[in-house]
Amino acid sequence: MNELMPEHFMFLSAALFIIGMVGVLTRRNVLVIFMCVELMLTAVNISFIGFAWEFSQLTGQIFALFIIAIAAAEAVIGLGIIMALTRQRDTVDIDEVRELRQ
Amino acid sequence: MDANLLSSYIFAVVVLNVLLGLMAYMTYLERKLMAAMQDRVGPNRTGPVGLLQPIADGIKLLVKEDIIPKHADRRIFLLAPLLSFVLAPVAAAVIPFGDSITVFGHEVNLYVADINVAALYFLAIGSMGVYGIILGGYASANRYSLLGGLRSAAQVISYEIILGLSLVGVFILSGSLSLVEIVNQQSETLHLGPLQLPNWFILSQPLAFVIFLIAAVAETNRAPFDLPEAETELIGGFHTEYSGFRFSFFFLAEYISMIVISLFGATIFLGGTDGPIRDGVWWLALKAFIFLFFYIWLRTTVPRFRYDQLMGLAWKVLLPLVLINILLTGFIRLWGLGML
Amino acid sequence: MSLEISQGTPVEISEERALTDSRRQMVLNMGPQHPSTHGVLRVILTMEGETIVGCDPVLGYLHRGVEKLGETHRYSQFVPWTDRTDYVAAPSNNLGYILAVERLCGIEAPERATYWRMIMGELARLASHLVWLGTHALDIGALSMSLYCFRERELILDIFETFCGARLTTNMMEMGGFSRPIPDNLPGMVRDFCNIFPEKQVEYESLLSANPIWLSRTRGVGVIEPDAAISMSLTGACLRGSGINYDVRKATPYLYYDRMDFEVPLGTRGDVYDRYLVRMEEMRQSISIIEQCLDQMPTDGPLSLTESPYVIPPHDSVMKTAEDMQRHFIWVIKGFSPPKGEVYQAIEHSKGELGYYVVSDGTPIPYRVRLRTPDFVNLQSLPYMAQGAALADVVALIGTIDIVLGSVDR
Amino acid sequence: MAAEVLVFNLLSGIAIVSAAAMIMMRNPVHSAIALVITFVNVAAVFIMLRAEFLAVVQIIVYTGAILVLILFVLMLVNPDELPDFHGARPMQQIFGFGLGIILLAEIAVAILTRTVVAEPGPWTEDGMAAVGGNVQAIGQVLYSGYVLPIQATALVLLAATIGALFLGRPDEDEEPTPSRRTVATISLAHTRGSDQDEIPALSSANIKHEAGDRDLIMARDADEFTSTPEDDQKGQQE
Repeated sequence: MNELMPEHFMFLSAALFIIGMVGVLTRRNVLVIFMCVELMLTAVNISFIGFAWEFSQLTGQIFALFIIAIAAAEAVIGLGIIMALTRQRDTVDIDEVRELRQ
Repeated sequence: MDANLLSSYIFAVVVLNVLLGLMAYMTYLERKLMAAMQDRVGPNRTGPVGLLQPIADGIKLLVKEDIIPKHADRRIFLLAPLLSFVLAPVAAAVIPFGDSITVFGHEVNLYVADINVAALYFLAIGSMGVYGIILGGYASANRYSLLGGLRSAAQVISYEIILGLSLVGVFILSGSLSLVEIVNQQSETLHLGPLQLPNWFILSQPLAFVIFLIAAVAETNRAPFDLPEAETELIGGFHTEYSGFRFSFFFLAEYISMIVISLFGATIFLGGTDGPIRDGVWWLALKAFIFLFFYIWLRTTVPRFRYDQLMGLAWKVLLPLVLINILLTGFIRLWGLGML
Repeated sequence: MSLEISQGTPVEISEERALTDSRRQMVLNMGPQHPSTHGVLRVILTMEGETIVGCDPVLGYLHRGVEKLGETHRYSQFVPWTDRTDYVAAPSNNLGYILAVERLCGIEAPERATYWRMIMGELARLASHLVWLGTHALDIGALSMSLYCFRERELILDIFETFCGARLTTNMMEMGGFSRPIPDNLPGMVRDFCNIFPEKQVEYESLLSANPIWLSRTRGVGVIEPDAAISMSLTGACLRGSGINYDVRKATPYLYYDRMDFEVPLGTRGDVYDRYLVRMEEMRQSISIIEQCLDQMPTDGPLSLTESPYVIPPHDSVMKTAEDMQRHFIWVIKGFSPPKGEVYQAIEHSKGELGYYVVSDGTPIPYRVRLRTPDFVNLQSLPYMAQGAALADVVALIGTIDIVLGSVDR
Repeated sequence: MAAEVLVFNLLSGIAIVSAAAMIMMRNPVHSAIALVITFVNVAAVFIMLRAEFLAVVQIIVYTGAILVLILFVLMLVNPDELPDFHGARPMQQIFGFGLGIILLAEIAVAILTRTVVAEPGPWTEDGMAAVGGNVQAIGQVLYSGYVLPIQATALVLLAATIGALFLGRPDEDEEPTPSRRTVATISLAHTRGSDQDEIPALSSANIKHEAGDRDLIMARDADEFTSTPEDDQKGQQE
């Protein structure tokens, strides 16, 4: 592999996505879970941009742009919910928040 | 390695060193100017008219004890000032200091990098700069520092938006994010009837310039927006617990970012190296000096905002204004250019 | 009329609510080493975000037992101690104490000395207000004001120095007048100051009154309702800023204030800005009082009582007559003994009503000396004003009360 | 090995290590810093993949805004008082890591055995340079073919802003501030009670106008503008 191949960024993307996923599954702090979700979104962006580069297209970059915009919206709402949660329940432990389940 | 890249590296080193030297004398300039405005003498004991004062201060800060609070988050406490200090001069890489000159038969560009997204790069580095402050405030294990960090986070995010949006009008008119391109466009002459004006964006975007000026002061945490430090309320805010050279890193980072944002503003709005006679880096220096003088003047004159007033100013006054400015500029760009 | 301050009123809080409140609140210890607490005041703030929900001033870090010292020193020996209570306006403190003791002894200083006492008292008021203005503005962030104010204060301190040799702790007043002559250039210095100062004051106001940031930081902040001001026994600008007309100089005139033509400014809203305006106007009135004193004052005449047993005899008669020499000896060695009795003498200090309560049991040492320092009393309005204010307002509020910790802690 | 690959491997190596550190760190603030390092490295990878604009946007949006917000929230929630979050339940941990490894293996197999085939588009390095650069190229594509999605994104952002405002509003059950602010006054110079309109008539000689639309009332006498409590009672009886 003497030059940059699609496999490179695909492995990077996969690795980051899976690390993010493992984080979501194993951590209990809702803020860390939140960060893991952001990491997963970024991992997807790497794929998009990588394929755009591979095939000299811009569609992938456009998609990544949309993803970043949506991630920003998600962050705003997510942090708003976390703030409301800590104000009401005084916890950021995901296991202690069972209200939606019951 | 090709010669172009090498000359870029060399120029980067030159810019960095000039910035560091300037920054040292920026503190001297500030103290002397403030002293003149406040009816006192200012530093005058170290060297002729106090000219060696910055060096003496530097030595003093370097040899002082480096105190780390017992309950501090040690790693972050050590990292934060470095982060601030390293990121501050990096933004200067995209500022064009003039056209290319010829040194030893090589053509050397007077900018470190002409990248396609230079203006956005500048904003990105600025938004990273807040980490030093917010982490320093967090790691000190001091409530005043924590409050300083919190205030800083809110303030920088708010004013970052204003700062970015105030530039959008310029981008619409210039059609480019590259600072080299923006400077080139401003060096043209604008014919307004009998008047021959330089095509500086301050003339076509006066509102954006004013808003940029305000946001730039807030972005660098200077009076009257110095709430993260606010020595009379938060006793220094995020750097309350720092001493010695770690404190000096924060201190220097603030001054470097002042100089860099002044250069940036002079480049975007005041035509950069463009001047009435003999274009060159001296014009840029003069314009940046006007910015810096304004900074110091402001500090000696006005009281400090309160936190809610600061946020209110950003979201209720500046944001609508800057959006209106973008809207108007868009209209003029679409339909109004023929009339001019 | 019912006066009610809900400071101590219990508020029903459910247990759950109290729990979450305590988790959301943060206790911030402001002082005693804090640049804006004007010395060593300590304020324990309970905050929710940047909003103050509780404010608890802690005093006593500068307590030196001045009142107790008064019970162990002879009457004239206590005068230097009064310098050290409110050290930014030392002549006013001297004046209050000396007036109290003079009233106890039933003596009155000659006319010329009384005029000079008024001039010094008003200069002390100006000196104190200048410190207040400089530090208050500095707390709010106007950096240059403090330097401008201290520039003018220097002139006043020069006058003090010419008059008595000391600048800060003046120990200026004496029983029965002044024993030292007035320097010839002193009236000229005071006149010069009165000519210079009004221009400078316009300069201050152009920096502050017209500044939108200053207005937004002071207007509507720290409102004291008139009733609350009365029920907290506030005096001085804190009271008059709320619109209550009480000035000791008008209400119970001492010295020759009944001969003076001056007005007492009253605020209309009772906020920080009103108190600022009141104090600025007081400075103008002080200048006018000083000028009137200089105009009305007899150019010569005795500066001190000579015959009274409570007054130290003049220097040349001590050297010439045996009686005066004996009197001088006793006065210095034993001190004078006022008749038995008690007296409360209040003067309008720059910060409010400064009262000295002196009890004499007929010995050369007072039985009891009590100081009613205005800023100690005014300080209790801090928790009232701080309720619901922002952290940044607290420094403005401490500034607006105009405290000097030497006087608060005594 | 080409320099490009070396740089790529270095960047992605740091990104992966710090991402792993992010989920391992006990202190959430440390996690956030690790994530910052990951994001900066990912932005550098973007630049290598000819996406300068997205690299900068990535830094501005992710590290400059989202992570600062997360840090802000982290600081508001005092970490000392919170229980230890790191240790998930053992079952959860085993399941999580197991699933991760299986998924990684699956993707690795997929990447190594399959080849993606597609038509190369026009936006090579030269193609982008022809229109002025990456920003201009993205602009052309975005505003010619994706107008509707942009509008939709804008709507989503607007909705998110409104939602955040709604979530962040102060509690409704906030206790009203004690009513100590509405007390009757006994000073004539002051407006009486909560009835702000009723200002007693003052002769203009007594009023001194001050900056900031304020008046000072100048009392010449100790008895002016002050009513004694007896006066007040008389007034009420009448």
